[in-house]
Amino acid sequence: MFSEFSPLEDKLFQVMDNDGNIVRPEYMPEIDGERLVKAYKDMLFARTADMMAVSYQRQGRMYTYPPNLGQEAIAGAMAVVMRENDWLVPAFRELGAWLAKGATLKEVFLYFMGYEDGTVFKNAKNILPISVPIASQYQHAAGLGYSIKYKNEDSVVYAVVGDGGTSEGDFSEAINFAAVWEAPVIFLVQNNQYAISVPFKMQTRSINIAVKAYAFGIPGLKVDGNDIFAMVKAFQVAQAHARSGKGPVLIEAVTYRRGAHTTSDDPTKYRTKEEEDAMAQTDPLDRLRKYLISQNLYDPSGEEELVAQYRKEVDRQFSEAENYAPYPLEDVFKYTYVELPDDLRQQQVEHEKFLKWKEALK
Amino acid sequence: MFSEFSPLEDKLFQVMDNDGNIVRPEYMPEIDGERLVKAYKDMLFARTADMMAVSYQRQGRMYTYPPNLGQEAIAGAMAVVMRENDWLVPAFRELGAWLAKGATLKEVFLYFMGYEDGTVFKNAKNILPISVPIASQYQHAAGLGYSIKYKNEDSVVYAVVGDGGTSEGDFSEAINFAAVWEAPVIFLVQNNQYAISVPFKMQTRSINIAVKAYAFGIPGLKVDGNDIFAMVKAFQVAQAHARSGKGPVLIEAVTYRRGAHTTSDDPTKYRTKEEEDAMAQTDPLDRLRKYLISQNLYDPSGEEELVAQYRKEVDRQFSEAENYAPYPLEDVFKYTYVELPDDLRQQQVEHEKFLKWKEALK
Amino acid sequence: MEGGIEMKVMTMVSAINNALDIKLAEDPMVVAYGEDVGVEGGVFRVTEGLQKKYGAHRVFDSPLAESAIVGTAVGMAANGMRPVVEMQFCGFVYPAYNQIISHVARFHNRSRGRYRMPIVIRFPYGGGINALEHHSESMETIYAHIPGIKVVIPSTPYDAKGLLISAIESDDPVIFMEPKRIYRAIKQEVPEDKFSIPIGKAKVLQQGNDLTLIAWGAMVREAQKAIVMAKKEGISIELIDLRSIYPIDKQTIIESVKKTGRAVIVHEEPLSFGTGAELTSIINEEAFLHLEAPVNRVAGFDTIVPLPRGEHHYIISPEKIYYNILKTMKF
Amino acid sequence: MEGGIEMKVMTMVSAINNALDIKLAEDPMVVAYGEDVGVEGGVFRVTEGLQKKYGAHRVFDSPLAESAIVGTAVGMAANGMRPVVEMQFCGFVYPAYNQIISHVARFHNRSRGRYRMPIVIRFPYGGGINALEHHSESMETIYAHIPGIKVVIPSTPYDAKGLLISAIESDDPVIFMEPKRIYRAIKQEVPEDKFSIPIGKAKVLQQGNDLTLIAWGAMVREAQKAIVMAKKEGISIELIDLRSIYPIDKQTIIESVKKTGRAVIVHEEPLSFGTGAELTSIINEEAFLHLEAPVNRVAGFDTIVPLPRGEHHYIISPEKIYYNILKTMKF
Ligand SMILES: Cc1ncc(C[n+]2csc(CCOP(=O)(O)OP(=O)(O)O)c2C)c(N)n1
Ligand SMILES: Cc1ncc(C[n+]2csc(CCOP(=O)(O)OP(=O)(O)O)c2C)c(N)n1
Ligand SMILES: [Mg+2]
Ligand SMILES: [Mg+2]
Repeated sequence: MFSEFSPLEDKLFQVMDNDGNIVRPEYMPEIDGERLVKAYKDMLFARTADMMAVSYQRQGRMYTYPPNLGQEAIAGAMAVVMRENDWLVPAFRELGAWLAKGATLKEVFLYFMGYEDGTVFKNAKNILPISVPIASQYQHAAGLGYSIKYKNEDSVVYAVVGDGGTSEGDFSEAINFAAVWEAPVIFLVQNNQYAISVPFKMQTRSINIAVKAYAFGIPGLKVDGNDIFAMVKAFQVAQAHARSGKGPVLIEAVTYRRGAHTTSDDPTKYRTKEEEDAMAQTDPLDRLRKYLISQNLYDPSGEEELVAQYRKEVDRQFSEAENYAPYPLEDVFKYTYVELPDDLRQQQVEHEKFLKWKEALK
Repeated sequence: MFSEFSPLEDKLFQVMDNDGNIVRPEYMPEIDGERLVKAYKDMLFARTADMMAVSYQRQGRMYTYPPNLGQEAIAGAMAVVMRENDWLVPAFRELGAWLAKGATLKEVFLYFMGYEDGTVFKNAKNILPISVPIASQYQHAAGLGYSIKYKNEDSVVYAVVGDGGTSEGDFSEAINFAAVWEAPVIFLVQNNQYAISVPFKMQTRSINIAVKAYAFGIPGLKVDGNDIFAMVKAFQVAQAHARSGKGPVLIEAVTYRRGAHTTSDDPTKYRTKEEEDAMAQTDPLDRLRKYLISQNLYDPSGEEELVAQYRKEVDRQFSEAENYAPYPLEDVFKYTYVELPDDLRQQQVEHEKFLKWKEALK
Repeated sequence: MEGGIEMKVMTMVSAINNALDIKLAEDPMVVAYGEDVGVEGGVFRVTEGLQKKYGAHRVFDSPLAESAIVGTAVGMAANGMRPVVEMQFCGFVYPAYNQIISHVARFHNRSRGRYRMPIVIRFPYGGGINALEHHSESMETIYAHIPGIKVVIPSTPYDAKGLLISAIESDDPVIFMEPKRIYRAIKQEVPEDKFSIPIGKAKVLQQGNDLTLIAWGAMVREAQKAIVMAKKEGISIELIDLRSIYPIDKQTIIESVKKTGRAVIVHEEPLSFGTGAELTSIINEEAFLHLEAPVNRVAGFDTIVPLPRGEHHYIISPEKIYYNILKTMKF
Repeated sequence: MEGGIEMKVMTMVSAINNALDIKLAEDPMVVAYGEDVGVEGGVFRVTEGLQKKYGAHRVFDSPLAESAIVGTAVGMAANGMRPVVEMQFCGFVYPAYNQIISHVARFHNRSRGRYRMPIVIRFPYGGGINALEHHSESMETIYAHIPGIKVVIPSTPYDAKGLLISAIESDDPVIFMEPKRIYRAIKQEVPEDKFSIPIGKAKVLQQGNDLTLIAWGAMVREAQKAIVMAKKEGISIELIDLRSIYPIDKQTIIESVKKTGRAVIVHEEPLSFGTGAELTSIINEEAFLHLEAPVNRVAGFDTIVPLPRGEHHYIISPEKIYYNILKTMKF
């Protein structure tokens, strides 16, 4: 497969077209109908939550939030292939993947409401916290990969970065280390065509991102990131490759960031409505829905009801997050070190003295 | 040429074999006989100086020095193609290239005797100082490339790094920037098979270094770095490419570091005598000498005399360096800023007071 | 109009934009670039409109790599240009730290004056805007401690313009830290024409006799609020806006402390090994016999800046400054 | 043998090697890697023989990239390992600065304790060995100022072993700076068995009444020489080896200065914004009323460390320390 869809010729690995037709049946992954409907519903839930997050933010009830609209199939596919003991090394725009790993929406909301508690993902196994410094997390993925081999574990690491992130030195260093170590890491690039306002073609002159794999002697695959079947298949092949000790794989998931970079961003400054409209035609949910309908797996007439139900659930978790305990002073100090230095303890004590004084002032 | 010698197939661009025979005459660069003899003599001079530097160091008359033995054809070729207004962005193992640019041996010795003065290369046009932090200088080359386009100059930048340096993030970032900017930079990698003790195959899993060009959408070429003709031709093609506005080129010069990493290093710890002996067969001076003799361009019987003469010249310049003025206190302070802060001036004054007191103590 | 000088109401954002505009117009060797600096005009709109005015060869977007942004500036400077680069946030300068310390700060020395590095590295810093992780920190010390660079922080639109013009004209590299919390919070009349403020000079914002209060950036405004509280108690405070973290204007500080005998320093960055420590040492060394109380550092905790919900614990309030003023007065 | 303890003469290099050996033997989660760490045993031979003994999966060479060396350690630590990584020289840590400040120091906090970062980042630092550019600097402040990490510097083989064992066992990340100038210069009897020295505790090397002298790393030996000079003049000096730059052992310092009333601090790193400034502040804050003279910082100039021929100007001599002791005594 890696050679058939060579990134050198800029081939795109696609299984399903924009109308939900299976164009490469020989690559259609085996996913049973129920699982597939679940995948669709997960994506729908993630989208519902994501869009509501944007409006919560607009209402001033959350801080800056990075919308996922249009990129949901990537996480949808991850949810299908990732095993419990596989590691997820996120960037910051993978709502669906976090949820798939076992994070709760409440946690995600907490994070974007400004609580570190929200990125602990307490009940999710083998997930790192959200990482903001672009591409730096790729290094952690390479190290995790080493540790998996070292400890003789069976996990695979899924590491996520954006197209912009491929320009950072950490991107290249990390893949190089993982390749030399033959570490089981799937380096995933969500190529959503923009790094904030900077379009992909200004980010690099390489014909695509998958071709960068040649720099590290590993396979690279350019995949239609809005085609859940292609993504599942690509992950499956990559996972088998990684688990068999052959080392990492680079997967470029071609997608489109339909929304703003974050809720603080205004994309009309740097792209046209025409482009946005055209790209909306490749929407991953629409495509999967069309497929499911064509296979009689899903009745779209229930979707409105479903979304209403999801909205309730999202709202419920949002409320829980909104009613979360206040952030105690103690938490500022408690986690900087495992072993709190005296000095720091004293800073807390001094601050508490000040607070008492301030209280007394009133 | 770039496609004929595709690094994807790990093709090596070679014009002359180890015995000095021209095996690809169609790629033989046009260099007139006199120039060629000069090139040989320059390489011989550089080698003489280099080997003497190692022994000066052993005598305790110089500090740590990185020998060039076995890598001289790369600089020899640069000397042929670099124009006065081309920029040289060195690492730290390019004695011949510095000399070609107009640096004096005396300066080089001064540098390795511990004087900053030795890396100013006063009379050399468009050369940056020696750069020690591996690969960081590639970024400067990309910036110079931008400035050349910006100022509408006709220069090309020659940037040098080692095989180890290709693992640093700066390597990738710099080429990516230069590629996006279509800047006239020749990114040269001296692949001498080792980064101190670490062999090339442990540095990266990519089949060679030239193939890394694909990550940036630029041409890459793997060249026999001990074949001056191949190097000259490769530089000529790259230079034409860069000057025509097509952007940077990546050239991997395959060579072998016949000596130690530096005078503090002991290569017997990590490689065999057999390997060293085998690689000695590819020696760039031997190959060029054989060619010159075969063409009746050079009489080897004069070589001993020539070397003796060179040794004298090296010794003369070394003496000059050894008798260089002491390093005044003032020089420690003078250059940290263009505009010396008061604070720093005061530190100097205070120190002078102390020195007076100390003098009086005696 | 004031004495023939055209004035315009500016925020710090527009004042910085204006300074860039003036220098881009005046000096063809000046370019400005960084992530989203061109088309978008920067995530804080500091470079808004400049690409349209000067072209994409002079004001432009770079790929996403801070080490390259700074490292390429070194190459440009070596060929006579004066790059002004933007790091998008304080927390994203670190990938460029090697280029800053190993080259920006050293090229002039290494080349014994042959190559100058008239580079300005601008970035928003500091807390108080409810931002994500890595967007709220203040770390002036890790730059000020590097020999070979200057570090400047304005506290008003006026100073931002005048100091940035000096920074761009400086033949030494300058780290220009912009207190993002007051990017748009302060509006001020600023001359439209070019003017400059020398780097290395603090400014006495208010004379006083009882205590010297030293602050910079967004903390100046907080210090001013504390002074109002102190005034009610009859405490007369001399307020110094440091403006230049390195070189430090020792003279202004020492003169003031010699007069008042007491000093309180306010900064957002963590307490330990912070700028307050250097100021305390300077005062200790040069005004020792005049000190009536220990120099008091009011600073960020030695913790990671909390995410927004916890940030109020971390942020220094006027009350906390006032509390420390009282503490120092009562010593 | 001393009271049943097997002793062996060690240099700092062999003591560090021995500490690594003990921890590699004891804890399968410990690995050691970095540039030339494996086959070569490190450019200073600190890890010599360890790859042979423990295998190339536990002690190994990495490709040449500092950010990756530290960044991969973060990933390993997240999966329960305890990586000890080597940066080849003090001047080559900077490419890893982003990983250190953004992740090594923050992962525990960011994950509210879920992930610990028991990482040790070791590297040789300091001047005096006639090295190339970037091989001679001391920059403890830029690490000590980062909330979330500890910074340790030994001054003897004994301390190097005991402190490194503590560092590897610490659940918090530790920057372990090795004064390369005395890597082999001091030979000392060191117990062969495992022992540890707590991080965060300074050591009073010598009691005295007139003045407190604080030093660390290679400067301790220079300080001792200065003390001999001072003794001839009848000055009784208390010498403190700081050992831990962060956390700082305030108590030991304050008690000493309260007794002596005078303090001189010696460090190789640049004066301004250096560790001396923090120590001065601590003394100023906690022993103000006991101070009979300003705290005196004897430190590197605020310049780039000169290449070898100029390094003697920069390096702090015992005479310079003595001169400053006299100056402080006479104040
Ligand atoms: C090291 C670093 N530099 C800059 C930023 C600011 N920043 C946040 S997101 C972003 C763009 C990222 O683009 P991309 O990698 O394509 O991911 P996307 O946002 O499209 O998912 C930038 C520049 C950052 N977070 N980290
Ligand atoms: C950033 C950085 N890390 C480490 C070093 C120490 N060091 C000096 S040379 C060297 C190996 C360089 O190998 P390579 O790039 O192949 O160049 P070569 O020495 O073979 O010419 C290393 C690790 C350095 N100078 N800079
Ligand atoms: Mg993107
Ligand atoms: Mg090499």
